[in-house]
Amino acid sequence: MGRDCDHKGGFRGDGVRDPAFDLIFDSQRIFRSLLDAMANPGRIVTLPEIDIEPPGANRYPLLLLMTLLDHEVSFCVLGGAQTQVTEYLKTNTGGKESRLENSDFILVYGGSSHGLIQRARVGTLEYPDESATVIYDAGSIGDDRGGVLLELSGPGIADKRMIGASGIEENEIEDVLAMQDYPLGLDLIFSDRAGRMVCIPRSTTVEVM
Amino acid sequence: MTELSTLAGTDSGALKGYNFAFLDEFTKREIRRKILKAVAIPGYQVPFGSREMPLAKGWGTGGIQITLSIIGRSDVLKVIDQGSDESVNAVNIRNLVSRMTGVETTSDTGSATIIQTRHRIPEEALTEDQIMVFQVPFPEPLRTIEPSEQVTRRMHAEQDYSSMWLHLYEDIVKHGKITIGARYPCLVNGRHLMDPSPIPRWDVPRLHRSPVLHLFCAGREKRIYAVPPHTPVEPLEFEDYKFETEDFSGKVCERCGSSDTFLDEIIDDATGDSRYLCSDTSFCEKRQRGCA
Amino acid sequence: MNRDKRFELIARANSERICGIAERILDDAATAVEVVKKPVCGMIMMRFRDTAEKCVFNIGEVLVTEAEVRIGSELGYAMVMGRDPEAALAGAIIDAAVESGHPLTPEIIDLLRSEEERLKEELQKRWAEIATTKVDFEVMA
Amino acid sequence: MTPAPALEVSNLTKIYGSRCQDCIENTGPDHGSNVCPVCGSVVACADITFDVMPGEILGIVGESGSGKSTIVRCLHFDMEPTGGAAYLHCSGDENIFLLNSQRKRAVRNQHLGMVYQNPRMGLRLDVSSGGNIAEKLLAAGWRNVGNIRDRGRELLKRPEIPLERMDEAPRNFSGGMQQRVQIAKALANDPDVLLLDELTTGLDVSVQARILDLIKEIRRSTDAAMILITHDLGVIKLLSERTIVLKDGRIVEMGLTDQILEDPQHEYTQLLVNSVL
Amino acid sequence: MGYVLVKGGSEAIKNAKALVGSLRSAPHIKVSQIRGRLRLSVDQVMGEGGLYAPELAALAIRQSDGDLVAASFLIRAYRSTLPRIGYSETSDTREMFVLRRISSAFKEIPGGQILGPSIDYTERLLDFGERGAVDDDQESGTEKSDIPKFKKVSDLLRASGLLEDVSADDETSGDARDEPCDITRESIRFPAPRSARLQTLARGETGAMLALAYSSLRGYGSVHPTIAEMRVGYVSLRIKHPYTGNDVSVGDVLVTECEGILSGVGATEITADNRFSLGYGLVFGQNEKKAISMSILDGTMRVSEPKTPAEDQEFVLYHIDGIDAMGFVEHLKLPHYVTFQSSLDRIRAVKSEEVGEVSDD
Repeated sequence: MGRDCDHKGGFRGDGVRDPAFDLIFDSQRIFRSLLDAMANPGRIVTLPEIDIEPPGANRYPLLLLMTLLDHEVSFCVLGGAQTQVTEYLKTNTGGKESRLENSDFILVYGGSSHGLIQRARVGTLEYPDESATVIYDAGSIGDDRGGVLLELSGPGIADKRMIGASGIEENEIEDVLAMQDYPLGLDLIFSDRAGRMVCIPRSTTVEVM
Repeated sequence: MTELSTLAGTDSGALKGYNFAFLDEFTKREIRRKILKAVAIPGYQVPFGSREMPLAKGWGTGGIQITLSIIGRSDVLKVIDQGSDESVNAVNIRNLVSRMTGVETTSDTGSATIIQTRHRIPEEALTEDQIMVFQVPFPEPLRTIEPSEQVTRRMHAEQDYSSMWLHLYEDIVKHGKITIGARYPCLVNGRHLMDPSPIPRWDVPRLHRSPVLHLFCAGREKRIYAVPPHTPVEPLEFEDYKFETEDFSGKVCERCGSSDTFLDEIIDDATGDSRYLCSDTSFCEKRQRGCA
Repeated sequence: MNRDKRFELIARANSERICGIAERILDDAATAVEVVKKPVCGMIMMRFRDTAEKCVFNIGEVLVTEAEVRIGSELGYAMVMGRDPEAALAGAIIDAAVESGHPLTPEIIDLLRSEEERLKEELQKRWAEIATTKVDFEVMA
Repeated sequence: MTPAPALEVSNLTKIYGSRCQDCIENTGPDHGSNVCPVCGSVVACADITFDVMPGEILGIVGESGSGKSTIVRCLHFDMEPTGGAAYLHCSGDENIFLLNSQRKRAVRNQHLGMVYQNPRMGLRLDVSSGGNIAEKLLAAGWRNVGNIRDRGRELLKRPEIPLERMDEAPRNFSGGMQQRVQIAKALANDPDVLLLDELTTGLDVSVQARILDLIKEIRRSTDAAMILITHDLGVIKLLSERTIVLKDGRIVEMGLTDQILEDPQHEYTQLLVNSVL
Repeated sequence: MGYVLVKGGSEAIKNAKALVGSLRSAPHIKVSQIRGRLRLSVDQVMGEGGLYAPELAALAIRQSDGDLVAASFLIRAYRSTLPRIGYSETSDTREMFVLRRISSAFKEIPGGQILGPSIDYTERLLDFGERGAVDDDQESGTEKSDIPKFKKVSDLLRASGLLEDVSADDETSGDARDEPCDITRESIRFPAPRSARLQTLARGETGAMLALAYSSLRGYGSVHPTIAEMRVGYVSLRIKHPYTGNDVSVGDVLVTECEGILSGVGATEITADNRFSLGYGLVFGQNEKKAISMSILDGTMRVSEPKTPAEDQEFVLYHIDGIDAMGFVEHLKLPHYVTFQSSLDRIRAVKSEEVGEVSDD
């Protein structure tokens, strides 16, 4: 993970941020939703309503990234309005755009990376945390029409949980599952158009139904 | 007062003011990202860039960084040390968080959303809406048998815990028992060996498949780790030499009369005899009032 | 005097003198000063290159205060070492004033020039003292 | 149908240093050196290919610096080879050199046993003898102290370690006795492959004899494939069916031990055999 | 009555703090007096606190009643509340305004040996005379003269081929990564990159570093450097101007630099190509013993197979931070009733059983 050393814009303040997003309190609320979802894989958590105005994109995955990114981490966007979304995130977070294989966060539109996800970082046995977190722009969570139906078990789940997500392709899930080699692997977040979100960390055992 | 000083904000105390929850927003972000990774890999110690806090290292600088990074205005905070809300360390930390955030504090376990603790888990059953934050002096369970960080990191990477098992075996050979007091090593999610922080053995089984999210942080050693809800946490034990909790059989709390809680042993000034009182003071008071 | 030189002199100048002249600009009803960035006390991580292996490393941070203002369409910026919000703000005001052609400009330039002279003399005097501790081995032998 | 080899090694190579493309070509017995004249790298061993059958003892003989220890150290994952592959019959058809470190450790714990020349390498001298054996068993998942101690006694009895000294640390033992504890430890998990690196070097002749008898006994009673590294042709003659002769990091001769000793083909082997006889 | 004491914590804390005040038996000292008369204490606190701010360091020394580690800790904690505005341009000690500069390797060095402000060469007798603030007996150097820049002894040695030659882009030297580590932002990893080692040493505790460096000199190690050059002086803090994009100077920072020629026997002997190598020390303020100790520890930690404490990177870097060490040692004063109870339980359990051979049936 590199750091910001060429202070573009000199020693002055940050760029112009989306005014709807409160750096302190919105970040905190969204983080807590995310923590709840990550600690309870498969639990559907609803994000707070914050009226940011990203260019032509579902705002919820971007809210997550605005909470997680800063100049110390890197990200990349696959599919969708790639260029505008990337610019929006750079201005609003200071996060660095980087190649997929170096990215800490990956945002995937269209429910599939078409195999590209296999190049994402899964960490090392010494440092398994140095792996990517992948956010999928999902159609609707709790609904598996045209999407996937998954059975989850493992830490954070008392017994088993079923979760459906439309707009996510089964091939994509198969690709990700092929990469999971605990403790190495990817941590997934599905974020839908209605502000619902579900997390599937690598510790979760997933069965595609 | 000059116009310059007004504009500079020197008279308004702007420079003296602290950010909500003390830490700057970038620090919180880093810690939050590390917390999420810790949750995704239960029991694995995530390195982070610990900051200096206005508390001496060793006095809960790790726990407080977690608490300040996750806390929001609607949270209700409880802080305990040795089970007590009124211990000097607990008072100090509670005051600091309260001054820096204005959040409500409580000694009632049931109404807290975040519980920061040193050395104990409250006796009262916790619920899935609560988060436990542990102050950790030594995050590395293998440190007692191996001083080098490079080596212990490799041992975790390879799940090479035979030297810890050997340590227990030798203990049994020498003493007829496993003699580890607090900091009892546990295997989390069947993969990573974890130091549950210096909670007594009494509290170790209560981590196993608990409905609560447990976050652990060592400030001086710069490590964050987690036990999500419903996660297997198994103390190392043999089929024929089982893990044992502290034995309080035949002892009861002098105040509330309970015989199923962890007890503090107190030497009586006058007689020199041992007396016993609940370590969890808030729970003890509830029992006395007949509420628990 | 270019902007870089001006920045450096403002940073090192006697802060009372800088503040004095900045107050006069603020008092001037014809000049509107807009604070773009309130004085912020912060740190700059200082970097050196070691001479053994030429490795760049962070030695530690230096406490500084910076501020930014606007006069008309011109921005002004200043940074001073230490915790001195008034000096930083005053410096930014002076910087913007010169840039926007404020009537006090000649006076500001004069002030900075005289500060430059003073600083130089102080340094030379200091060096003259230090030079007396130079060891002349030839003489000693 | 002949049984499958317990271990197959192909083209095992280990080079120390910066390496250049001519390293292998410019070293070896024909050049009388394992140091590359171009880049100064040391070719500890190159193109080592062999297999071992279950229950067989394969000897590897050569002078010091010929690369023989490098081979077993690579097989035991004590060092990383520069190239080549090794397949363990019991652990599937994956090249064990390419496994991640977690899997390598599992293979080592379950399928391999190693006896080093110096007991300090293979034993924890301050942990009891029983504990040393327990460590191997614990690594393989044993979780019953009673069973572990039973197994420990059984293993220590074989090399005639007095059982009353089971809970004593090997630091107090003689060199020969330490070596016998090390052998007991290496056998703890019934390894499929047992690696023996100069296990009698530096011991008194009488002590040596006892240890060699022990190895013979192990061959009779187990099905482990053994690789015996030594510079001593006498040991080879006594124990191994087949032998590899190594010089400057290369195999110069490989065959049945009797044949090699009676009718050495390679010049170097002839020298070796004649100097002993 | 431990129980009651714990309940009464808040009140006792207040009184304990008040009592400290009552032990301060002399009138209040001004921060400017501390800054002006205890300048070496101020320098030490800035170095160990990791923040160059003389005014705040002086304030911290006063607040901590002269406990320098406690003062450094106040500085570190304050530091956590400040935003990081950015990184400076890379400074070079060749540009230093020199106050003091000596070499123990050569009698004559180009530019000369300059003793500067130092009591190194005077007798250590307690002075009961309550001398005045400034000694005025010095010739007042009114003559103006141009301020020289001094060539580095190490550059001269390097030019004559006596020193390891490392180029900045050589991957085997220094950091392979272009961006130096920042240990205040990420936790250190081992083997630690050079930039992380130097940063940790630069903010290390003077006494701890002194002890470890001494251990290596004395016999637990073999590094015995010769000081090629030690200089004390001011170096500009330079940043990129936000509008012009040029390097500009904000002010001057006092530092002490030490370059030690590592010519001991053993691990840090003459390099393969028959040259010397350098151990490097650079610290905030005038703190010569720390700069020298740093150069020694920089040398000792290069050993690939450490045999002594000073050669072991983990040992050195994990144990020289004064604030970490103080915090952890002092935390022993906190209650440990629960953990101690847990240990008591075990020892009683062991005692109550017949200790002997494990039951083997």
